[in-house]
Amino acid sequence: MTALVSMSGIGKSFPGVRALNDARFELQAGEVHALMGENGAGKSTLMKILAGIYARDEGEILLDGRPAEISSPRRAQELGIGIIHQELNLMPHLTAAQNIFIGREPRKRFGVLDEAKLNARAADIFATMNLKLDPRTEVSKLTVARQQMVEIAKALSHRSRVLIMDEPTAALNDAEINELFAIIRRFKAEGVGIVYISHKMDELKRIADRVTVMRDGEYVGTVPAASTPVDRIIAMMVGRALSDDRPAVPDHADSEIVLEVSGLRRGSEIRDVGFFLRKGEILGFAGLMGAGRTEVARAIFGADRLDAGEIRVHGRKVAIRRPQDAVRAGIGYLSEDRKHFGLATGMDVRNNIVLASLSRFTGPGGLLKEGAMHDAAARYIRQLAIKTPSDRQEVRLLSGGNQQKVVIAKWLLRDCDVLIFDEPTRGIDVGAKAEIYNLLNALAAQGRAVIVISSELPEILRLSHRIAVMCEGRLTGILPAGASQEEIMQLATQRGPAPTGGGRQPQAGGASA
Amino acid sequence: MSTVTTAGPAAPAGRFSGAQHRLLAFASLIILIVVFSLASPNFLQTSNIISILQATSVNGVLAVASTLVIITGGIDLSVGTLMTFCAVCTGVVLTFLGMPLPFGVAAAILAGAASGTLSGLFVAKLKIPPFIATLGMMLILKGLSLVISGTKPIYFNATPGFTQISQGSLIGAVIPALPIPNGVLILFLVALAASFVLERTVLGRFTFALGSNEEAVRLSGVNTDRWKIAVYALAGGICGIAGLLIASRLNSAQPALGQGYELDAIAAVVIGGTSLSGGRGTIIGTLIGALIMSVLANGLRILSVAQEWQTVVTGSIIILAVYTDILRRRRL
Amino acid sequence: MSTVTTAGPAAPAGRFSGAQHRLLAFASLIILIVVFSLASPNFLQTSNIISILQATSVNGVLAVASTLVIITGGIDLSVGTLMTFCAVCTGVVLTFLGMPLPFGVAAAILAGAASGTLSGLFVAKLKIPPFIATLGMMLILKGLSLVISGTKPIYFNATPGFTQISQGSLIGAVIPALPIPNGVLILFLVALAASFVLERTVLGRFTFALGSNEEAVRLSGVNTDRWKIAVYALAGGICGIAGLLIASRLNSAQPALGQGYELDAIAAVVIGGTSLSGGRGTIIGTLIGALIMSVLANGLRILSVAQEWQTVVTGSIIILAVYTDILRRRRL
Amino acid sequence: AQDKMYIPLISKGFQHQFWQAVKAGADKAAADLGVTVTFEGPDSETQVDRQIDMLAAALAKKPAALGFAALDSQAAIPLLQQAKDANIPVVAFDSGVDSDIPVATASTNNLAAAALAADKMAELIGGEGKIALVVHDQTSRTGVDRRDGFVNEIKEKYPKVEIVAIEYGDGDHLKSTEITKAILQANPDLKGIFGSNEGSAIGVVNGVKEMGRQVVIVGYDSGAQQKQAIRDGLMAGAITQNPVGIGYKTVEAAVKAAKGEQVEKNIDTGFYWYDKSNIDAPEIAAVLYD
Ligand SMILES: Nc1ncnc2c1ncn2[C@@H]1O[C@H](COP(=O)(O)OP(=O)(O)OP(=O)(O)O)[C@@H](O)[C@H]1O
Ligand SMILES: Nc1ncnc2c1ncn2[C@@H]1O[C@H](COP(=O)(O)OP(=O)(O)OP(=O)(O)O)[C@@H](O)[C@H]1O
Ligand SMILES: [Mg+2]
Ligand SMILES: [Mg+2]
Repeated sequence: MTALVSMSGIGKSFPGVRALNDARFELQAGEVHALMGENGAGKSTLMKILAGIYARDEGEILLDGRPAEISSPRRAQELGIGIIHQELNLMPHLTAAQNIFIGREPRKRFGVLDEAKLNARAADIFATMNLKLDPRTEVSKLTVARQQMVEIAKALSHRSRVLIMDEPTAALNDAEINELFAIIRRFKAEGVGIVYISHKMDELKRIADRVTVMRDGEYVGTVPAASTPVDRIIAMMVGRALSDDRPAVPDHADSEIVLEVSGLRRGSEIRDVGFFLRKGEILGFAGLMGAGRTEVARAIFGADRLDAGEIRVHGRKVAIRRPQDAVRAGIGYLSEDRKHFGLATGMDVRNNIVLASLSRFTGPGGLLKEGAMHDAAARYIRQLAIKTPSDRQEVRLLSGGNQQKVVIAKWLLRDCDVLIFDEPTRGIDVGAKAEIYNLLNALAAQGRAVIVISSELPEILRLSHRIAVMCEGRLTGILPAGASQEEIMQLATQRGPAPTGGGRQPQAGGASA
Repeated sequence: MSTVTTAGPAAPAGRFSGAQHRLLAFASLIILIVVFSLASPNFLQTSNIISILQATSVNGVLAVASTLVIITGGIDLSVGTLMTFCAVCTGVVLTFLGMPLPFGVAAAILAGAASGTLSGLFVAKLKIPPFIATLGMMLILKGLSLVISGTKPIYFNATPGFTQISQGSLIGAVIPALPIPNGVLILFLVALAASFVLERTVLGRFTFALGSNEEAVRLSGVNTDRWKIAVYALAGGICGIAGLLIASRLNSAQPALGQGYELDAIAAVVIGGTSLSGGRGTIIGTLIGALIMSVLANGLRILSVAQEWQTVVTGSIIILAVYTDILRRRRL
Repeated sequence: MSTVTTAGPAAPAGRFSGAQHRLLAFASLIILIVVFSLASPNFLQTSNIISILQATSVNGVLAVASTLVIITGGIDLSVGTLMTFCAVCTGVVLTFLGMPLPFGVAAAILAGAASGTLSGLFVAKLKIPPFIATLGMMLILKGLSLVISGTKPIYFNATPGFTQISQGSLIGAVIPALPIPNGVLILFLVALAASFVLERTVLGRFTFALGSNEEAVRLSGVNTDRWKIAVYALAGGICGIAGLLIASRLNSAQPALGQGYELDAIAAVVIGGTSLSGGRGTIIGTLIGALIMSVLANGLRILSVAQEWQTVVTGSIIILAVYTDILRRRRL
Repeated sequence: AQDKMYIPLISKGFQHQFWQAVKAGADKAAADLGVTVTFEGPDSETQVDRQIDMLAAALAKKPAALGFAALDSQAAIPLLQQAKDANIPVVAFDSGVDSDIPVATASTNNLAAAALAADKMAELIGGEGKIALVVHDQTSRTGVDRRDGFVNEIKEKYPKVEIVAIEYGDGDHLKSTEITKAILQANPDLKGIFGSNEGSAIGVVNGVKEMGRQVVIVGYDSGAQQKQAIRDGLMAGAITQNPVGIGYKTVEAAVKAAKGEQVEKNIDTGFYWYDKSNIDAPEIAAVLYD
């Protein structure tokens, strides 16, 4: 049978970057075709070309065997190609429903909107997704995760024949991922062709039929998902085998307590959270989306004001009102939302890496030591294998994963005693993930205290020396390393008295799904 | 189910907050009125209230036009001189060509819409920053008004009833006790129409969407350029109405007038709680903002505050009004 | 690793593009000059070139100040009236209090920095949109200038040599063939200093960073407020220098002057390739932008273009210049 | 076309009808005397430096002579000196230039003219009562002279007349209207208002009309609307200078001076009070413009 989509010989260059070179991809109707590759391999670019967002430099695209010119997103829609973007693309001031149907609003006469119908339709879509979300909620009031769900709903609403999902689960928890997969299977049954991009290996086996692997913008190969061992796929991606050995958990019983927080309170998102962290220790924070882990992190870091709570660093009580207080106290925070809270995307890699440490590169008269800055940047570009033409490349032009690495570099350079990583491997490929794991272990070994917030349990289990679990803003327990997934999930869903008040209740509730 | 139920309040919250800082804007307006009333017995009198309303009409209409553009995340510096340009066009049609009134009205609105479309094209197609595109248009229109009018005012004596457009009072004809000038009536009708478009129509939806995240709208397969141009055109048309109002009020098209009016309009918009970064705003807020501006001007004059101090106070109040608005919203 | 090999050229690309649209801005400047030279023999003459430079000095300095603020993603509408306010302060110190020249100079710069700090506080601490904060300051300063000066110009006859600040010519003293007025010299020194600060110092780096993503900078543990205020204060100080220049040029502090100058300054900045959305800009570009503005004004007068048409042409050229700049950048 | 004598006029303003009338006079003279004249002035009478730039550009054109109405004489001295050194005769017009450089001055005395307006106002309100001024500019020479000429005359001669308000409307018709209405609102017993130029005067007329009040309005300059208001009796009368004459005489003198002929140093183009009674008298009609 002729393929639904077949792309061949695709080439695409950006200033200073050959993003795609003779890339190839084929999609059958009714299959889920995973597209794998390291950060910067060219996955998103290839799919953006298919979705009419970028124009290809060379190569041809066939739809149902016929050559197709996909000149614009609109054209792509007309051809039945829908895409869920890796980076969220929503209108924060509009409601969920308004976002989903933007440009396709149900209308009465004279361009008058039918808001009731609009919300009803959105509600229907949410229902099919088993998503408990009021269509009238303003998107800016949603968590990253729920915004991701709105993006998905938007793509579904198009009823496309080709549905591209670029790392749709990066921000989702297991419950939500299960819902998504259920939907994908339904579409598959209806004969929709689905392109699935993800860095989560375990998802391959669960959902994909075939896997196409790319490396450095080139086609590596296509293999059946079921019969191909994961290591083989990884090897295809990174060009080598990865050892995945979990280092033994060191004993910190008698090492100094670096960070101690107690009685942390903030509205309904943080309810009396307290814990301590020892020198050289990695404390994992597990919990469902919206559990309040980011809130705790942001609060400790001084990004949001606290209602109550005490923070001690090296036993000394510190008053943290603003991030700079935290940084001065030796605490660094790596936000889960790099685009808005992590990077000055308009500036180059060098300046983003040194952003938190500029004082160190400032000489007399406020003069900057560009040379030293370059060396520092170059060092981390090497160490983290950040894929960029140079340290002068604008960060917004890097691939999602490489952007994340830049943020990590920034905090490594800042050299804090306490480092809080919020979803450090979100959108990071396996190879890089392994590097980052080793990195975190190394940091701990150097005697730094590390907090890792992650929605991926395997990650928590692999890294943590102790595991703190949160639910609805409360710290429901702290488990030793080697705790089982069941124990964690049990704590993660351990509800307390029903939360009271708070603008963010919808999300908190939604997390119960 | 908990979500949907708890969401009930959450969803309105959006509108609610809007309502609240509209209330607040009201608050600062009321405070001003109270202060002035206590300070001078002459302030709170029907005649003066009507003067204030009438003084609001032109700036109010311009502010409504600016609101639309600002919600898209743009700005329009040309509203003032465009108003004048439209007035001059009406003058040409009515006085030079001696056509009947309706043609003059059409001329003003069409001229406005045309010029707005041009600004829109510059912004949407040529990707020129709105600030610059409309700054250029401001100068171009200013010059053209002088050229077309021969740098002389155009009088409407040949068109009896032209002054009625802003100075007559339909309401007064019905309710003699309430001699609200038509200019004020027109302002409210324009505001009503504009907020209907904003809240209930596709154009309005896109106005907000563009200001919120234009790229996202584009990636949704929407022809953003067309809609943006439409918004600028609509705003231009509304400036045309402002042109009619001022021409009718002065019974002449004064070609040299207009520059500087744009700042009053923008001030009114922002005092009214519309965000200069786009995506958020209301017409009612803008109306209140415009009222605050003219109550302030009128009150200070009635208290015969020295002019130089009037300027100082006005500047301070603008900052203060916007700040209280911000405070209020932060509370939420 | 193909990417890394292609990296070589890409790296400069960043700076390169900058250089290129600086070149381009040059291009449109050169085109203007050529056109005017061909059109009139009187244009390309030392005396006229000097008066063009002289005419650029004030707007140029104001534009440099605006550039700093605009790169942070803000805007400063108060530069014009702040300039006047500073001139008046100098007048008070030199003429009313009869102090020696240096005090007058200090007064202008300090007054500027102080007012800039205030604007900065409004923007950074009270989170008032720069457009409104500086609009308010524009009015406040306008009023205060009139109050302080007693609505009369303050003359500097009591301070011999005051006119030398802008009208004397140190260069001419050395190279008689090149009687460049000090005002122009000062403009270039200010520009040099400003671009040094922007490109080489930590303040400059944060100026760009704030314009690029303020929240990210804050979450990097940087005291964003302090840096932002610093930028506004610096810009204010530079406006103080502009105040000195214009006062010296007119040998008087004209209290009513200033409003409207902010638009010329902003136009120069944007023509010079600085982005109104912040994060990108150069001083050299701004200088060229300012030159384009004054070459245009002077040239049109030399050609005795009717004044109303001068306005039209100026508006069109502003749009055109910015557009070509955009085109050029898109090419890259 | 360089053989034709070129004479630029640098004025205080451009858009206001008064300056347009001066321009008209200048153009007429240009036609009569076969010379080329250009007329320029800043948007507002506050923009002293813009006027200086215009003067500089004018000099660059190597004119045969130059007409100049200084916004601020002090500021212009260096350039006027340049003109002198280049043997370009300068003819000052309107309120003139306080310097000995101009070979002639075609001016009218704003102070005296405004004083006449004051006399008329006092007379019309019966020598006592509250009056107010709506002035077009707070700092410019014309604005200040017309205000002070009026105010001083009242202070000196009419102790029973009280000036309750002096507001400034930039000569903007609409702004002046609102100002007038506020003044009337604040002073129920106001007897008269003086509008210091066309825009101000028309604003006063509009304001009074809209408030439906009876007050004595004294205007300044002419223009169709002001003339109409006087004919309709809305405005008691107005002062007019002879802007057309100023323009004409300035060019005339400039041409003479350029030819090296003798010119009289002070050409007073005079000012007149006109009202319903004499508005159509030839000598008045001649100096009025539409
Ligand atoms: N707009 C752009 N301009 C310049 N370079 C770009 C642009 N978009 C992508 N690139 C570069 O093209 C390469 C491929 O990027 P792409 O986003 O397709 O990678 P990816 O496979 O999606 O990686 P990730 O898994 O991290 O999302 C990267 O080197 C990236 O830096
Ligand atoms: N960056 C943020 N700014 C403001 N509020 C946030 C932010 N991130 C999350 N929230 C809010 O805090 C509440 C807790 O969500 P949070 O993201 O902290 O949960 P989490 O446990 O960190 O889950 P995850 O980090 O996986 O999203 C949610 O209701 C969400 O609306
Ligand atoms: Mg990607
Ligand atoms: Mg989080």
